[in-house]
Amino acid sequence: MPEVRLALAPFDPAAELTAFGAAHDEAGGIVSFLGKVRAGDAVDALELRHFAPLTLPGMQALAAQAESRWNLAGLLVVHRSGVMVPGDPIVLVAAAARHRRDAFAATDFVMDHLKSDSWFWKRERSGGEWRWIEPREQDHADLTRW
Amino acid sequence: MPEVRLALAPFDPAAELTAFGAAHDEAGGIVSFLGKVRAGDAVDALELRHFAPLTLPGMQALAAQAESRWNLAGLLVVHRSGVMVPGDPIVLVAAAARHRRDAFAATDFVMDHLKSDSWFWKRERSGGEWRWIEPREQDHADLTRW
Amino acid sequence: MARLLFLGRLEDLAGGPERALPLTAPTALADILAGLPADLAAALSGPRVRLARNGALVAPEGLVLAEGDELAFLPPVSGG
Amino acid sequence: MARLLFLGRLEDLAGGPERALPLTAPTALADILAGLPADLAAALSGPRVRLARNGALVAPEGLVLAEGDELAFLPPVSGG
Repeated sequence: MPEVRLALAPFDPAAELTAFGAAHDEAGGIVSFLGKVRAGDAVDALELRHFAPLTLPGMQALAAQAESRWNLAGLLVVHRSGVMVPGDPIVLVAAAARHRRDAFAATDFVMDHLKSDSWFWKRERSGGEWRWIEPREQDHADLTRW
Repeated sequence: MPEVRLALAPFDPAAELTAFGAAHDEAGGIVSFLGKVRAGDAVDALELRHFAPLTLPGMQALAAQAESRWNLAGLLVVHRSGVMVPGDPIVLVAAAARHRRDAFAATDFVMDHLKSDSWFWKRERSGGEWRWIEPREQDHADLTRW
Repeated sequence: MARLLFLGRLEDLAGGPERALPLTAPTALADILAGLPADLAAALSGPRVRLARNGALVAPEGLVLAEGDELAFLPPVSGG
Repeated sequence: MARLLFLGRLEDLAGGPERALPLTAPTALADILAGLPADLAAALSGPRVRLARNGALVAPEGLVLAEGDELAFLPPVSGG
């Protein structure tokens, strides 16, 4: 069973990964992706909004799809919603597998779909102004890889 | 500059990743691979031997190659040598990048090469007997991906 | 009474995340949109805006809102 | 005196990780191998065994060991 969570408050990626690793010590390899709010840009805050009836169910369906497609010992998906500042974690995906190729592919797949095909809306604040972010063409192109 | 280490004693992957993430907060994404000694197999110990004049320089050259090939904010490679027991970390590779595709590719590339093209010899103990591990065909096939 | 929810940039256009809609009878989506400011109605009708009634995705064709319904307008996502 | 180092499974064949080699003069690799047990010499001459003299990879052809040299025999790796 994948472990999928929508985090409404900051989470600790290192603690998440440690717990995930401990729970899957029969797997030889763990691939993870951690996405954070970038520091050093003009953006001083980022907000993600979700739509409760669809967002978490969509993440769960995506995780189930990854688990059915690759041979995984475990899969973790944690995604923030709410207002974040530079350095804050946004998303953590980790896949444990006996063979590392499965773990790489599943993590990559989940990230591509979270980025372009999950129910989040993003806005950024810079210079005191909030601005909604439109989807990028690259995000859609990424989906055609699968 | 990539950070490349040959660990002669156990290391803490969570602490490594936390420090690496903190050092690269301008990067939006960090991909990592953690390889551990599997639990639940008949194997109760694993030993990696290295050859000091070649092993670390080879890892450094590999990391430099990855940094020249992808656009990375940082690259971490830590590889154990010595006797390990199930659950012990063997290898940790992490790549920080502005674009996650670079981080995925670099991590995958470094792992494929560490597995099949770095100066380590492995033996496993099961039933009280040590047995040297020969290279797997799959490891060599993996290199042709790059 | 029904409720309209506006996600993402549609919230700015609508002047808020939601709007209450007095209903005297089941009302077709087209009639609801006709009662809104023209620029908002146009944005809500965009081909890439998805609809969810009471939390479930629905097609706009033939959609009718009844008392107590909640209709969410979901523009293209930009998550992760 | 020179030293031979045996990595990986070659250590088991050689009965230990290294072997001291008395040298009275610079000696060709072929002559050194001729002085070892035949099965060990055969394994050390395998096409997939690489050589490092004093820590640097070298080709076996024409290789001569001198006083103080260290020659490592490196079978195929199985790392990670």
